[in-house]
Amino acid sequence: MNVARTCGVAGVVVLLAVVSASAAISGAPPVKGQQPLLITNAGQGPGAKMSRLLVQRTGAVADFDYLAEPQPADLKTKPYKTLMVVLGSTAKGLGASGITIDQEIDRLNAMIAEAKKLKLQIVGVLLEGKTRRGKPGGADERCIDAIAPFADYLVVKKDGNEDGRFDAIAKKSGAPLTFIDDAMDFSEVVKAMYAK
Amino acid sequence: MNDRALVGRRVGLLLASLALMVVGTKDIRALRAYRETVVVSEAFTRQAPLSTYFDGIRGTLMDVPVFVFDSGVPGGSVLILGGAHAYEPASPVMAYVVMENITVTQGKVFVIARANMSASTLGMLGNAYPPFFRVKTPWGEKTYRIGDRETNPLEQWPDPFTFVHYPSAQNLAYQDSRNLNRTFPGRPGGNLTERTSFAISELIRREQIDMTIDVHEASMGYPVVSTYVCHQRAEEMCMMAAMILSAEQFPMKTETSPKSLRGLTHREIGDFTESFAVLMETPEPFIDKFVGPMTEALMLTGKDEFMQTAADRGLLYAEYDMKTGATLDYRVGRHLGGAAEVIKQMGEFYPAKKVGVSWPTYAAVMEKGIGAFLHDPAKAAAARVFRH
Amino acid sequence: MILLQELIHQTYFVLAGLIAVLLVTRLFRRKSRPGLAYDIVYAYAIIPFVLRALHIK
Amino acid sequence: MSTYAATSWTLAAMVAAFVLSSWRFKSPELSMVVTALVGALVAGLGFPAHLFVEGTFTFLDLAFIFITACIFMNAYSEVGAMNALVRALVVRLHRRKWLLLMVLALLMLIPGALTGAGVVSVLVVGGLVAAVLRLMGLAEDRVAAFVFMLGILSAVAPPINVWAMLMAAGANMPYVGFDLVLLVPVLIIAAFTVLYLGWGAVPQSKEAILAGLPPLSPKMTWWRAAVPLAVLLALALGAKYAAFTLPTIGFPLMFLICAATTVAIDPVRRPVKRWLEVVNQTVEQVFPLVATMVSVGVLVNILAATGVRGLIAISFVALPIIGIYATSLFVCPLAQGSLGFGSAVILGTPLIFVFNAVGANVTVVAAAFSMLFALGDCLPPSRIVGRTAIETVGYKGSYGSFLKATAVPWLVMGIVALAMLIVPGRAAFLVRY
Repeated sequence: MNVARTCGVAGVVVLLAVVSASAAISGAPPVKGQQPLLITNAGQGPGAKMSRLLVQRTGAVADFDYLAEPQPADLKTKPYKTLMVVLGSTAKGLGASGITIDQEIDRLNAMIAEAKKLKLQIVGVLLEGKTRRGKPGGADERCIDAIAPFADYLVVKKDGNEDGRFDAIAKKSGAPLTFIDDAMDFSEVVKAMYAK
Repeated sequence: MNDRALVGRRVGLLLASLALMVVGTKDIRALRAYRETVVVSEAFTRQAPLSTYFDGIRGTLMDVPVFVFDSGVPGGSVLILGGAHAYEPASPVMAYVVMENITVTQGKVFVIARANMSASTLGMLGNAYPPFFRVKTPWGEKTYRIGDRETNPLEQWPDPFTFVHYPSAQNLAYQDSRNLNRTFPGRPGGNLTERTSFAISELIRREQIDMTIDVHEASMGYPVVSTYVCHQRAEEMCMMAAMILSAEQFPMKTETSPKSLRGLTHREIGDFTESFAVLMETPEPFIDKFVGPMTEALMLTGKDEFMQTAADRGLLYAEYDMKTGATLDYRVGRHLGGAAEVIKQMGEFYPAKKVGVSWPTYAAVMEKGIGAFLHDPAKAAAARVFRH
Repeated sequence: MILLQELIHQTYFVLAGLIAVLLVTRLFRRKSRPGLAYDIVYAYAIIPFVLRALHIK
Repeated sequence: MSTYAATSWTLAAMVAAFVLSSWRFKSPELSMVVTALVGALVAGLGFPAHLFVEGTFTFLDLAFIFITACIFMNAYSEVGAMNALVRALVVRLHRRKWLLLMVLALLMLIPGALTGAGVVSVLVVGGLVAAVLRLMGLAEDRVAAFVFMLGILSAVAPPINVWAMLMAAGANMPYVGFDLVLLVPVLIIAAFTVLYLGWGAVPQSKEAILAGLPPLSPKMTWWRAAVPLAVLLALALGAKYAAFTLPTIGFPLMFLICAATTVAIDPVRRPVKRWLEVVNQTVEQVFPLVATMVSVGVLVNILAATGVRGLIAISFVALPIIGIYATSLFVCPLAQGSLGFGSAVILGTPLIFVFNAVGANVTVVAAAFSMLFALGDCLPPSRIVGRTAIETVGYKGSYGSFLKATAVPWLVMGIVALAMLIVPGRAAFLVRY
């Protein structure tokens, strides 16, 4: 199965190359990323796993992990240098089948406090754009509040910034802000971040 | 009024009521009796009743045909499950367009177009749905049924007062006992809907189906519209497919099936079979409760003023413009494109499970309309025409 | 179990028919609400019971 | 003409038709159907025979439940079991007025809690409760108000709350986690209702009360009286907790089994003819309810077909959240009055998504809306629980005087529901999965 999987991955890399030929990145140039990299999410949406998939397929990052719900202690299990937090709550599963957003925000606050203490580079990513934007007070917006103002670098799918929210956050925090047209373009950002 | 006149009046009213029953059930009887026709493509190899896989539904309306399109070349297998919810018409129509146009070069494709046949013979209670809709084709009109979400009480009645899902014992609404997408993985000794789910699960197990694609439509006020919902084993394929579709064809989201919402195909087929379980939702204004008059035109075009208000107030989870609406072509096109991409991704991730398959693309359907891809049963070879 | 369930299923159709019969007899022989308005209401209220009993809807 | 203009015009015509026909026919059922037909005509649908016939099926299962529940209870009264229970309650708890009232309130909550229909509570135990309340010195209007309030509270109470269930089904969320968040407010409001309506009531002497009751039928012992109720409880609990080993019986058949049990425990062995009379009387008694279910189904179907349903829904759902807070105490009950349980599907489900979008705990929100909808069960056109309460209790005063007696507990329930809606986070601790 591993051989098969490798072949599959190779195929997708070719496809990615074709798609990325028309990639569109704008705003601030990508900042330098560090390793080991920990990829996680805010809100349990699918974005972090999508990012993991893209990071994996670029082949640019040798040492990275993915954790769905890291607690502060998890940030110390390895000498991580960069924490990539993909923003966005899950839309599937309301009530008993969904997440409790209050608990999730508490976890995120604790995680960010620990990351700051450990002086990790925090990269906030809104990979799915306006799909994971919502009304004030909604789960998506609260996740953004919990992470984005503390990020050292922000990558946002352009249609997620139609109201200028990320411009305002970046202006206040001074974090560079890079825009991508499509989620697929994130591969190019990762390649640039981790170019040797 | 004397007694005789009184009796006469009451008899008269009773007769009027009977007359109303006769006139008022014309469409109801027609909906129950009407059978759709499908002209299968040359890739068709065989069909078998669903009861082949579980005898417990034999002789019932749920014993629907399973159509097989087998290339004969080793590869993966896919099941397209249409019509689990019969009030979501783009779902069976997508399955029909597939059946009429499919070519298979590797692996095999199974299609069930009307997974809940019973539901498709029932008008949606309290929702005033028209019983039929017609699709224009170059050779005339093709008529399809619009059914209900749930199994017809003529086949399954009464409901329990709360539906207890098997085997999780999770409580769901009482009418979900007739909802095919709440009764998976099914129960061999259960109600008819549960037995149908079990039969489909058995088909998936026995035929070793690699990927099951359950085709649905969603109201636009539902956050999971325009989305793949995938079992966690299939999530990476869905994510990749969603990103590629969003970049190249149409906006598509992806969500992973929540582990504590039970009975749905994307959870239970993934848990109880080896198959990758994928469910697709497309935007269907007809299903929302805040739309205007319930007409066939609304179902076909999706153009609605109230829906525009909802869009303007930020209540919708998909792009909406009343001028373009959400046409049946668009919705069926999305499903055709969505299914093709996720199948392709399965082949990329697992080359041994590759299925070489093609059918009309999203772009082709948007350009020509689905009518261009539906064939005239009168001119087709009899062996390729099925009533359904 | 399936047989028992089918038996219950059919019992309900019989029940629908019995209720329809009861309503029709009340249309003609009731003691309360004798007016025209309720004659009309009785006449149409039987519709779903009759059609269900006949397996039409 | 725009859809807004056309549907507004249809709505206006339907309101006018309802007012006129209510005045002319004095039958809310017929008025609903006339309203539906006028709506169809104004909207250009002509005479919609298909929509009419199909609409009669919308709430058919509820009509079945009402008929069979009533058959059971009338049989139960016929054998003297009800009388035996009333006597037992009076003898044991006569001196403890508040305890007795609380026991009656709990008794009222059970049938509706199990079936999800407040009418069932009113029909099944409303008569018994009313008899005891009267003996405890409550005025007639208060007796009716008590039976009504506990009736709607029973429908809200867990385990079965049909509104919450329908909202959950529409929003694809499991019907899980609702038990406490429904039970606690229901008990608080029930306790308030008991205190408010029972205040100042002076019971007659025990002897006077017992003398006023029908004589106890010979051989009717408490255990005989308990058997049919025990069977009902066993069947209901079995359906929920042994769902995989028992076939689905459904409520109508359950009530008929209980009715048959009642006939079996009858110490007097009444002839079949007498039982037929009981059934016929029951059908006449329950007919307005059955007809209401049939008629409201027709109305709901036409509201959907003409787009008036959409107009009502979009006008409410598209309000800013603050507007929803401000109007829901009126809109939700009125929607329930005209749409029945359809209110939960038409307004409830979209509202779940609206509140979810602003991060509210949707389980609390659904619970709150279910309470707001329940309040509408005394409002026209259907006013289903209100009418049943009045008829079961035998209240002779005007409907308006009944509403007046109900007003305070009704408002308290509305305020509790609104509070849950406005600060759902405060009640979130009651949501246990």
